[in-house]
Order: sequence, then C-alpha cells, then structure tokens
Amino acid sequence: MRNPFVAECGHYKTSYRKDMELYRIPRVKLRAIALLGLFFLYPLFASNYAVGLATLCCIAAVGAIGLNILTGFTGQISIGVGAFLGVGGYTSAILTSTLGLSFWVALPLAGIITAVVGGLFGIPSLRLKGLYLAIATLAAQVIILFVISRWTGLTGGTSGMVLQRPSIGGFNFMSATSYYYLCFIILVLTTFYALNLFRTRTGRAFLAVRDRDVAAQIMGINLFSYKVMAFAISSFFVGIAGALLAHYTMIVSPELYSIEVSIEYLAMILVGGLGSVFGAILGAVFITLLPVGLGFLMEFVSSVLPNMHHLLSAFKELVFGLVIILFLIFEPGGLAHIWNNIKNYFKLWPFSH
Amino acid sequence: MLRVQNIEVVYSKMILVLKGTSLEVPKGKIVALLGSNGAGKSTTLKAISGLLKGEGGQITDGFIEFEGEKISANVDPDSIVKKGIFQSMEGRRVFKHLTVEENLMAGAHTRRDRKSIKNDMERIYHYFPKLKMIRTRAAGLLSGGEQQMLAIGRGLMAKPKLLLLDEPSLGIAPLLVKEIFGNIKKINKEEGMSILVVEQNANVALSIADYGYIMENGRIVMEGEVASLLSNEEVREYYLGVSKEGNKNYRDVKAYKRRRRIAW
Amino acid sequence: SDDVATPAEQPEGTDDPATETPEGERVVKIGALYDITGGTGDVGTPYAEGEQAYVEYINSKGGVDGIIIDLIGDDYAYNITEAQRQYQALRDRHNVSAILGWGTADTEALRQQVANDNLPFMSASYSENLKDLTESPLNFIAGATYSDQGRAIVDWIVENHDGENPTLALLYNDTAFGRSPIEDIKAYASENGVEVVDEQVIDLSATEAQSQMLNMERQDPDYAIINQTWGATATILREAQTLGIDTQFLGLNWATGEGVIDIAGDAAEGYMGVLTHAFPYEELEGMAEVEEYLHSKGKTLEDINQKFIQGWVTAKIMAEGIRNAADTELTGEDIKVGIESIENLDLGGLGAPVSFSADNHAGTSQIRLARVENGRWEPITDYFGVSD
Amino acid sequence: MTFFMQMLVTGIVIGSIYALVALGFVLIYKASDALNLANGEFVLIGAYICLTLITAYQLNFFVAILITLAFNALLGLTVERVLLRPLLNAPVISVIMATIGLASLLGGAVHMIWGHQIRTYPQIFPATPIRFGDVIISPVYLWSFVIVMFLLIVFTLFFKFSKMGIAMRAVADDQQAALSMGISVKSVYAITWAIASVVAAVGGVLLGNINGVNASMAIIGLTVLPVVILGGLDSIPGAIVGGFIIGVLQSLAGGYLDPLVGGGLKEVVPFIIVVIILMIKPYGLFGKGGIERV
Amino acid sequence: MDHILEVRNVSLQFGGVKALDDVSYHINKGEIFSLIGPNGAGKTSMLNCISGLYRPSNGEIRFEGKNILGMKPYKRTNLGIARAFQNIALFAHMSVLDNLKLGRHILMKSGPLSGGIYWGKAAQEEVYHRRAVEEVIDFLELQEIRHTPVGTLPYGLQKRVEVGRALALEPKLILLDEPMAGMNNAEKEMMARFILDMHELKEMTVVLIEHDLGVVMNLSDHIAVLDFGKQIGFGTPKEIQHNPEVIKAYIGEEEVG
Ligand SMILES: Nc1ncnc2c1ncn2[C@@H]1O[C@H](COP(=O)(O)OP(=O)(O)OP(=O)(O)O)[C@@H](O)[C@H]1O
Ligand SMILES: Nc1ncnc2c1ncn2[C@@H]1O[C@H](COP(=O)(O)OP(=O)(O)OP(=O)(O)O)[C@@H](O)[C@H]1O
Ligand SMILES: [Mg+2]
Ligand SMILES: [Mg+2]
Repeated sequence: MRNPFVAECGHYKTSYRKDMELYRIPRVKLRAIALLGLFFLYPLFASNYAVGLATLCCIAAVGAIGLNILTGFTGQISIGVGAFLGVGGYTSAILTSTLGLSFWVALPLAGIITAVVGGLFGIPSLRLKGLYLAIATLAAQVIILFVISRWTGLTGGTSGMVLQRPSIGGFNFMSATSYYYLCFIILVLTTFYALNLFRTRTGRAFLAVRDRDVAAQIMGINLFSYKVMAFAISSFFVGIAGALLAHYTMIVSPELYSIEVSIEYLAMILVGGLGSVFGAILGAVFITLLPVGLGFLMEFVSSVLPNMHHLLSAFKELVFGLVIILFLIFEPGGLAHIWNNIKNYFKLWPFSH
Repeated sequence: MLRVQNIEVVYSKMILVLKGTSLEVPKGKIVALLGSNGAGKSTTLKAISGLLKGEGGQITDGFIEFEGEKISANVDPDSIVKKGIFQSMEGRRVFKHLTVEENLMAGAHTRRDRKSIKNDMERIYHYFPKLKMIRTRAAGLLSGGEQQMLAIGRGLMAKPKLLLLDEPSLGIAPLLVKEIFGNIKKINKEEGMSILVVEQNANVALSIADYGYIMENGRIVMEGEVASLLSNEEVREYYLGVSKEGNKNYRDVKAYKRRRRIAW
Repeated sequence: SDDVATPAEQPEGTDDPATETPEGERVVKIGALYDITGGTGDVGTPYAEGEQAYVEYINSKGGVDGIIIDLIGDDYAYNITEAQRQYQALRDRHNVSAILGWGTADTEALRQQVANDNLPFMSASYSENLKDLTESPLNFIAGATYSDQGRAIVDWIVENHDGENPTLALLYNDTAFGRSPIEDIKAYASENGVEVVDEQVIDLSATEAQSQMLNMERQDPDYAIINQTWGATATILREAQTLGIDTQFLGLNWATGEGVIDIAGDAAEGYMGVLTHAFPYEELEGMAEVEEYLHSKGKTLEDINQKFIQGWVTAKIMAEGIRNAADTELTGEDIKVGIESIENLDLGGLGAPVSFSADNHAGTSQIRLARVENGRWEPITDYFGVSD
Repeated sequence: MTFFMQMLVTGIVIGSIYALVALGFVLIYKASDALNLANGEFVLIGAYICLTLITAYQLNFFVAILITLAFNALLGLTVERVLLRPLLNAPVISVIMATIGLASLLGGAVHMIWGHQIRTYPQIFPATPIRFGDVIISPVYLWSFVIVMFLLIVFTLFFKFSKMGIAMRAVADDQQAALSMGISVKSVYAITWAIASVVAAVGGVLLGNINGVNASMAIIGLTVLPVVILGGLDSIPGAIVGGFIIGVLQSLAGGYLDPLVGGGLKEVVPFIIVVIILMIKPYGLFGKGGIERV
Repeated sequence: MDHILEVRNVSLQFGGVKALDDVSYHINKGEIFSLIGPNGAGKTSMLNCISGLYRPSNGEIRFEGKNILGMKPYKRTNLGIARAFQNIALFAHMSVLDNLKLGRHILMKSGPLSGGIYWGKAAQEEVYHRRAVEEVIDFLELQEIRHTPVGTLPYGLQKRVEVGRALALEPKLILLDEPMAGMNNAEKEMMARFILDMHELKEMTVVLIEHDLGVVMNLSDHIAVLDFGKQIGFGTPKEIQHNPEVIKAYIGEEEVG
C-alpha cells in the first residue's frame, strides 16, 4: 500500500488530519507541554526582578509576533510599531483612567482600535511597495506620535497619563508574579493563534502576497484586503502588547513610543527569524534581555576598570550594534534557525542515523 | 580547452547533485549536454562558471581545468569571466530595470576594447533585429522570447573564449530557434568561440554540435560524436522523440505508458 | 476598577536593606539614574560626576556617620523605557533604599511605582508637578522648581524693566521637562502684568532654530525665557546673534552654566540665567570639601563646572537624609522620614539652604540670577524667592 | 515678505545639504537595493574627524578636509568588507538591519571617543552675515550651497558617463546574473560604499560648520529619508529635487505652521508631504518602479 | 455551440508598441484552444488581458457571456479562470503542498478568526481540501516532492507544479502559458497526457500557448495565430497549417508537411 507521508522516520501518519496537526510527533507535543509547564512554574523559582524581566519579554513577544505577521509573513516592512504600541497603550489609558472602564474591556478594545488605526495606515500598501511602504509606516510613526503629543486634552500631551494595574473581583495584579501570569497567558494564546493562522487559508494567502503578489492575485486573492488585513491583525497584537505594557509600567507618554522602539521590534523579528512565530518570541526575549545582559557585563567591566565608567554606556551602545551585526552575519536564519538545529541534533541523539 | 574531471557537487551541504561528472570541450568546438529535468545540467554549468556559491552549492570533489590551468574552487565568478568563460544563465536573468542596450553593455563589462563594443552591438542587432526595435525598453517588460534573445546577445557581447549556454531555445518560436542556432554555429565557425550548450531541444542542439553528452541523475551516461548519438535507438526515442513507428501523434500518448528514462 | 493601587507586596527577601560588609561597616544602597548619552547628556554628565564624587568623598571620610553609601547607577540615555527597566533592577535586584533620579518624564512616570515601593526619589527634575504630595508622596525636590524659577524671573523683569508693559517669549522643548513650567509661568506673568507674546518649541538637541527665532523676532519680545539644556540654549543664542535679535534671553537652571559659553562663544555675552547652585570659581565655604575631593584625584576646581556642584549638593542632601535615619534600619521609609526631618540644611553657599517636612518635599524656592560678562558667568543677585 | 524670503533661502540651503546626504542613500540603494541607516553616523564621523584635525592637530582646513575624506573612504571600504560582503546573498531587510546595527556601533564608538557635548568649528567662513535686502545669510550657508551644487553635478556626470553606473544597477537588479557578466559585485559594493561615505563626510563638515557637532547630528540620516523617498530611491536628480522641496517646505512649515500647533511640525511635515506624494506617485517623483512582467 | 470566452476587437498599447491590435476570436466550451505566434507577438499579453493583469485600451472580453473587462484579477479567478505562468511564478519558499493549497484559496472559506482558532469547521475544511490537493498530486505524479520547497526543484518539475496549482483551482477555463518549455520529448509527452486528461476528465476548457508545433497541431481543436499583435489566422489545425500568412510569419516553409 502506498503511504506517502514519510515525514519523520518512525512515525507514519495514517490520516490527513494527523499529518496536519500542529505537533505532528507525540514527542514534540510533549516537549511543548513541558516547556509551557516550565514557564508556568518559573515565578516560583525566580526573583521578582527576574519575573519582571520575563513579563517584559512576554509583552515584547506578543508585539513581535504581531509585527512578524506583517513583516515576516506578509513581507510588508513596518517601521511604525512604536506608534502602534502607543495607540494600544493610550487607548487603554484613556478607556480605563479617563472613562473608568474595566481593564478587561479596555484590553480587547485597545487591540481593536489599534487594528483599525493600523488598517488605516495599511491602505497605502495598495500602491506602495517595499521600502516606499516602509517609509510610509515610518511616516505613520511620526504622525501618530505628533498627534498624541499635541492632543493634550485627550492624551495629556507630553506629560502622558497614569494607569492602574488591572484587577478582577477583589484580586489586584499589582505583584510581579500575577502580572507575569496575565502576560504569559496572553502570549500563549497569541502564539497558538499565529501558528494556526499560518497553516490555514488566511495565513497562506499572506505568505503568497509576500512571495509573489501578481501570482497571488491570480490565485483569487484580493491583494488589497489581505494587505490591509495583515496590517490590522498585526496591529491588533501590537495594540494588545501596548496596552499590557502601559498597565505594567503604569504610565503612557509619547517618549515611550519612539522610533527606537520600532527599530527594536524589527531587530526582534530579524534576530529571531523572519516569518517564524517561535523566532519572534526568541527574538523578543533576546532583544529585551540584551541590555540587561550588557548591564551585567558593564558592572563587571567597571569593577575591573573603575575609571571607564563614562565610556560604559557608549560601550554598551557599541556592543549592542555589534551583537546585531554578528547575528545577521553568522546566523541569518535567526534564533529560530539555531533552535531548529539544536532540536534536530537532539532528535537524532544519541543515534545519529 | 575545458576539462571537467569527476566533479561532485553538493547543495546546502546535504544534497548531492553531481556524482562524478566528467566532460570536455575541445577548442573551437560545440558540445551539447542533454538530459532530463533535474539531471544536473545547469548545475554543471554553474560549477564551471563559479556561480554555484551564490546558490549554496559547493564542489566537493574533482576539478575543472581551463586552457590547461586548474580553476580553483574558491575563485569568484567575475574572475572566471575574465579568464574567458561566460555563462548565459537559465531563466534568462536579464536585468529588469536596465534597457536592452544597457543589458548588452553589461555583457561587455569585462572587455577592454571599448571601441569595438559599438560594432559588436550592431552585430547583435543584426542577428536579432527584434532587439534593435526595442533597444530602449526596460528589459523586464520584454516578452519571454525577447528576453531570451537578449540573454544570448549579452553572452555574445562578452566575446568569451568559451560560451556556456543554458537552454537557449527555451520559449523561442521555431523559426527563430533555427535562426539562433544557425547564428551560434556561424559565430563558432567565424570566431572560433568554443561553446557548451545545454538543451532540451535535442534535435537542434545536435544539429549544430560536434560532440554530445547525455546526463542523467548527476552522471554522464552516454557520450559520443553527434553521428553516433543520432543513430542510437534510445536517444532517438527518448530525447529526439522519433520512434520506430515514425512521428507519433501527441493525442495518442495517452495510450502509451509513461516511458521510463533510459536506465543504464 | 477605580481603586487606588495597593502597595506592592514587599519585594521578596525582606531582609534588612542596610547590609554589613565583612569589615563590619554598615552599607546603604542608593540607586541612581544618569543621563550621559541621551538628549540631556550635556548637563547630565557633569551632574552624574558630581553625585558620584560626593558619595566617594563621604565614603572616604568613613561614610555618613559610619554608614557607607553604595551608589549603584547607570546611564539611561533619557529614555523612559530604559529608566523603567533600570528602576526595576535597582528595586528588585539591588534592593536599594532610595534613588537619585534625573529626568522629568521618567521621574513623573515612575512616581506611582516609587510610592508603591516606598522608595524616596530625589530627582534632578525640579518639575512643580512633583511637589504634589498626593500624586508623588515619595519624590523630593532639591532645588527651586522650574515654575518658581520662572516666577522669580518674572519678578525680576517686573522690577528691572524700564518703560511700560514688558513682553516675554517662552522657548522650550517638547518634553515633559520643557513644558513643565510653561503654564505656571504664563499664569504668573499675566498676574504680574508681563505679556507673554510668543512661544517657540525648540528641540533639546537642536543645532539650528532659525525659523523659531525668526518667528519670535516678529513679536519682538523684550525678554525670552529659555527652558532647555546647554546645547539648544547655545543654538538659540547663536541664531539670535546671526539674526541680530536684541531680546534679553534668560535661562532656567539647566540652560545656565559654563557649557553655554563654550559652545555659543561671544553669542552668549549678556545672556542671563537662573542659578540654583554655585559656580566652582565662587569663593564659598562649601567649596572646600569639593576642592579637597578634587585634590585627592589630582584635579582642581577648573576641571569641574556648575552642574557638577549641583550633583554634588543633591547627593549631599540625600546623605543628610541618611544621616537623620542613621539609627534605623535604613529602609526606604526610614530614609524618607530622614529626609523629611532635614531642616535648614546649610550647604555652605553651594546652594540655597534646604528644608523638608512631611508635608513639603520641595527643599527651597530660592535662586540667584547670573549674567555672562566677558566670557564668564557672574552672579548678579543674591538668593531670592518668589515674592508672595 | 522678508520673512518668507528668509525662510525660502534657509530652506534652499538646508535642502542642498539634504540633497547631498540623500545622495549617499541613493548610491547605496542603486547598488544593493537597501537603505544605509548608518548614513547619519557617517555624516557625524566626518564632522568629528575634520573638527579634531583642525582643533586638536591644528591642521589647515583644507588639509583636514582631504584627510577626512580619505578617512571616510576607508571607513566605507571597511564597512563594505566586514559587514556587507558576508551579507551578499541575504535579504534586503537583513542588510538594512545590519546598517541599523552599524549605526549603533558607530554611534557608540563616536560617543566613546568624542563624548556628547556640542562642539563648534573654529571660524572658517567669515562670521558677518551677508544681507540681501532684508534677508540675512551666513557665509557658511552660501558656501555650503556652492559646494553641494558642485558635488551634485560631478556625481550626476560620473554615473551618467561611466561604466560604473550600469554595473551598479545590474548588481542591484540581480547579483547572480551580474556576477555571470563578470561584474565584480564586491568591487562595485566597495566603490559605492566608499563614495557614499565620502559624500556623507562632506555633508558632515558643512553641517558642522553651520550648526556645530554633537551626537544628534546623526539624526540627519532619518530626516533625509523622506527626501530620498520623495525623489525616488534610485534617482540622483530625485535626491536633489527632493532635497530642495523638503528643505523649503520644512522651512516654511517651521515658519508659518509651527507657531499655530505649538511646534514640532517641522519634523513631521516632510513625512506628511511624502505620504501625499507617494499616494500619487508610488515610486517618488523620479523613481523607477518595480518591473513585474507576467 | 457555447462560447465560454469571446474576445472582440481587443487592442492593447504600451507607449508606442501595439502589443495587441484588434484581436477577435472565440473559444468553445470544452475545447483545447491554442494561441501561437512569434516571440513578442502578444500571446502572453492576450492571457494577461483575460486574467485582468492588463487592461485593453479597446474591445470586449466576455466570459460565459458576461463582460469581464475592468473586473479585478482576483474576481475573474473567482469566476473560474485559472492560469499557469510562462515565467514560473510559484511561491518559492513554500512546499509543493502549500502551493497547491493556495490554488484552492477561492474554494475555501476560513477567515483570520476561524483559521487562527483552528476549531471545528476550519480544521475540517483543511482536511477536506488536503484530500483534493492530494488528487492533483497523484494526477501530476508529484508524490515524492510534496513537502519540498518548490524553489529548489528543477525547472521542469516547477512547470508541473505551476500547472498543478492552476488545476487545483478546479477552473472552468485554464490558461497555460508554454507549459512545455524546457522539457525534452518524453517530458512533453507526459505533459500532453496531463493536458488531455484534465481536459477530458475534468471537462476543462484549455487555452494553450506553445511553440512546439507538433504539440499544438496534435492537441488543439482551434488555433489563433498572432503576429506583431495582429491576428493573422484563426481556425482548425488543418486550416492553420495551410494558411500562407501563418506559414510565412511563424511556421516556416519546410515545416509544412
Ligand atoms: N539551490 C539548490 N538547492 C538544492 N537543490 C538544488 C538547488 N539547485 C538545484 N538543485 C537540485 O539539483 C538537481 C539538479 O538541478 P539542475 O538545475 O542542475 O538540473 P537541470 O539538469 O538543469 O534540469 P532542468 O532541465 O530542469 O533545468 C535537481 O534535483 C534540483 O532539485
Ligand atoms: N508591461 C509592458 N510594458 C511594455 N511593453 C510590454 C509590456 N508587456 C508586453 N510588452 C510588449 O508587448 C509585446 C508582446 O509581448 P508578449 O509577452 O505578449 O509576447 P508573447 O507573444 O508572449 O511572446 P513570447 O513568445 O516571447 O513569450 C512585446 O513586444 C513586449 O515587449
Ligand atoms: Mg537546468
Ligand atoms: Mg509569452
């Protein structure tokens, strides 16, 4: 009998359904569950500081997955993530602090409103391509920030707004651990959504638009609506990340959403691996923790060379650039690729056959 | 003039594509390299011209010798062109944003004799009058066949000692195919340019070649003077499409079982 | 949810924040946020050096009543996100008991968390917003607020203006810092019969400001208050010189200092500014300590500037708070109380004397004015405050 | 009217410097289809090197300039060799990201060497402003304008009449195919980066003379992006025209609109203009669009 | 007989070039129709007009009686017009399977919400269409490469996937632009067999552009000949073979046998 699904040695799939599962091999599924469990238990072992960092990583990962949907998977470079984070953050700030709505209503609304704004700024993608579109998104960044810092009545202008941590019933998410769980769960949901999206119709259409838009059209894909949709979906997650971040730092202010932030997010998906959900997460963690790690390095350096102190921050900047460059040169496939290599190594371990 | 000795080529460090290929192009001759899809013909040409690297390929064994001198595996394509080997790549690969004329100029990039470039361009236009009509148009806008003409013309502009042509007849109308191959033969005769041509259209290729190789699955499976190839039964049937019963009708192929490749 | 945030759970490890070194000294950890490389790095760098210098000096003297200060700080490049990150590291990783801060935007951004975490926060931002004890119960202001500085200038204008109806322009940058005193100054000016005829936004790191200066020139104000740091201030003065503008420019404290002259050259002649702290070349009692410290480093007073002194003084005030809390465990709460019990702290002339209390976290409202004469700042008034 | 004229003149001068910096972007784009986001740092380094040579080593201005240009050429070559070459076959966005990394690296190095304070050039051009009626122009401005115009003409001619132009565009179109023509992608890149870096240095020295130097000068790289896009990424005349348009409109917006909205519009206006123009001409005023035939 | 496609007086211009000049013909439902002509004659441009990538300056194109001129390309696909390109236009980074699934885009329904949640209908749909795609894979004998990224396949196989993708769409009208270019005789035979099969089994109308006259003459029911944008012949293979103008412009004297 013909059995075409010789994908992984030792595992034969007997139905299409099985062949198409997210985790095609039981061992992989197990590993995914174990990994989830590990991160769930993480706060029990980690210091508050470490939990705080992990929270920032989760939030960044949600945003990075969002950006990756647009840039990595649909091929529309966006340099406007910073501003979209801002839209999410401000929306939630206005809804909760000014209008007194609950966080649980404000969070999805922040996503939706950012999606609408993102979709709006995605309209030029109808005509613009590549770097021209990228600069249009940069324009979005600049214009949105300008509006935020000038619409003082709504946004508090340059001095920003203050937010509260969410609460549910009598429980308040003030502690590092509780907020970590909140963000972690949202990250898990986001991850599953993105993974599913890209093995179904809409996701495939995004990929098609990225690779060859003329051919995509001939497959019956409405380029315009899919491009705008990619902007909207991507912005939705960026907006959610923005809202989470705002309630974490408990402040929104235009300075929080500068171009540097946009660039940091781009770095996340590039270092992580373009067009990889998992890569986006790894990249987000990496870029979030890099300054922290460099901080440790600097502490060490300054204990050895106390007079260097002045040069340290500049040195940090230099090393940051260097790390990005080395990454691109030596691992163009990104962290996701490294991860895969490690996985492949262990898959065959201890019998490489 | 060119000797390819037992080369092995691997893509992405894993996929072995050429498994000990050897072939020779004598000075001033036309050699045809035939074979099915995926046999490794383009890979062979890229190995010679040094273009493998750009696609993640690598020569892992064997060597290539040009005019008695080994071509090191690490040398860049541009210095190979300077040695006098020019490959006209598969799939045309014209510079989309450059005009037809600029594309031809790009072909002459390594030439020092700038004066005669204008002349040569006229010669190309003479071979392909259509190109002259559209010489200021961006090459990306040309029709498939027009691009193909341009790709060949670009190769001729380089005036190499050895020209590697990858499927020059692809997408060219039958009348023009004849003309192009006629011209190739003429150039070969008049200028002594050696030519290695990869073709699916075995009929025309063999009509101008002096010698032929047949490649399957990364190996040369047959070689010989054109006359001897033409008289080989299997070659006739599989590559030339002439069976014992004479010309068949494509309508009837349904009745045929799918024919297996020649298995030696 | 409109409930006010409850205080965070105490950071794990409620161990005594004042630890002991092997030699048996008591140590208190103080965090610091510096701007060395950011938009305000021109004044941030000497200020940071001043803070570090004072701590090093006092430690070399055996600490504050035997308590060694462990100052843990880093450059945050005037970036709020980075400030947030570093604040968390200081709080959770280093368990600091108090923080020396820097920018207005980040200080205001952090004030709620600071309150939750019970960490006294003494910023280099003199934003009047930080005076509000309900919003910022843990923030302390070491110098006269920007608004007070502006008001003082308005007072000076009213007193010294010849002729009728003085007119005023405001030049600031589009940051929380830049905008902080603007509304207050406008209100105070109109109360006092000074008309604000123009406002121009000039970027912190602007190296040209031609259109703004031309616009201002059209209103031809008698005076213009600059709320910037050195770079933009010098830019303004140079543009004004090029365009031949005869307005009298007056800077708030961060727009004052040696750096302006270094960059603007003779365009700075006649420029006036607010002095919250002294110049190193002034002969003052408090300068002896500074000199002693510099000497130990093989340097002289020529090597430092007024912002260094400002940083020095701020650290000194913080040290005084620690001294007042010496008998306690030196938690954040303890130091807060310690600072609140500072009364009329004499700074040897390096700054106006400061006093804090449980319901006043603004140390002083006194300033001096100085003018650039022959390439050097000369104080032209004594300390004075807003006349109310 | 005077006010308008003054704004116009300022806009033209600033615009000419924009054009020069934009030229650096266009060159790199023509050869590699990528944006060099470290261009601003190239400008900055040029400005600092020349300044240091003049102040610390007391060199004559012209000698200093020549050394600066040589230094930047070397810098460009090094960057190409170390950074770009390993990325030869990488996607464009990786190249762009690498230049962002480069920007951070160079920025860090500059900070370590020169610190953060504004520094000013000694008076090289006469200080007394020139008056045309009521319009005031500093001589530096005038000189900058003349130098920039001269350079722009030189470059336009160079690319029009040298083999280099075609080779560059061929490389940008299809690296593999360019290689197969015998075009050395490496040397095309090396030359382009060297030239782009030299152009940036000229911009840096001029800007330094106008405004003084500090780290924020690198922002010019970002400011000029709308210029490049407006003119069309691959067009040298586009960079020039775009520079003037943005320079003038920005200056006018700064003059007339900023006071209305409370400032900051000057930085936003170029982007607004660009979006509007792009909606009408998706590849900028002079840019050639992507060619896609089916 | 039913005309599935009618082209009336279509002209198309690029600057000074007349790519199509007043072309008219019609295609019967269920036939194999070929477009031939020298290089640059306007054959691909003709297909582009049908699939909506080019907009004729003049004329009318009717699909099943409905004027489709001015309709967006993706809408025409939705009507049942599929296309395989001359210059392969596959999604190079995707597997053969995903390329083929993309061919079924219009037949599927799941959206960003249901797809992302992947529950119930969306999951069932994926499985259902996977089955359909596997049929195409079987049909074109692509079994061994179904998980291979198409970018690394040799030219000939890519051509086959390209045809497969159009086929997966289950169109009423399939436009094949030189599907046999770059194939040797045996491979051409195979492709001919596929074309005949899909024509017969799936009852598709086929429009074929091909330079191999043997193939064209054998397979076609009708042929239109273009030269410099002008239609210089229309008819059955027999008629075309004997049309002197066609012989002069395209076939060449000796070819007529
Ligand atoms: N970049 C690549 N990475 C991996 N495999 C490759 C790559 N390029 C070619 N191959 C594989 O190498 C084999 C030979 O390919 P090649 O292009 O040389 O064939 P060919 O004989 O030219 O075929 P065709 O007639 O279809 O052009 C094929 O199986 C192909 O899949
Ligand atoms: N978008 C375009 N812009 C300019 N000219 C074009 C464009 N598309 C096609 N042309 C021109 O129109 C003519 C017809 O081109 P088309 O691609 O239709 O030819 P074809 O018959 O398919 O030729 P081939 O057999 O070589 O593929 C050619 O001269 C071509 O250069
Ligand atoms: Mg091939
Ligand atoms: Mg065609």
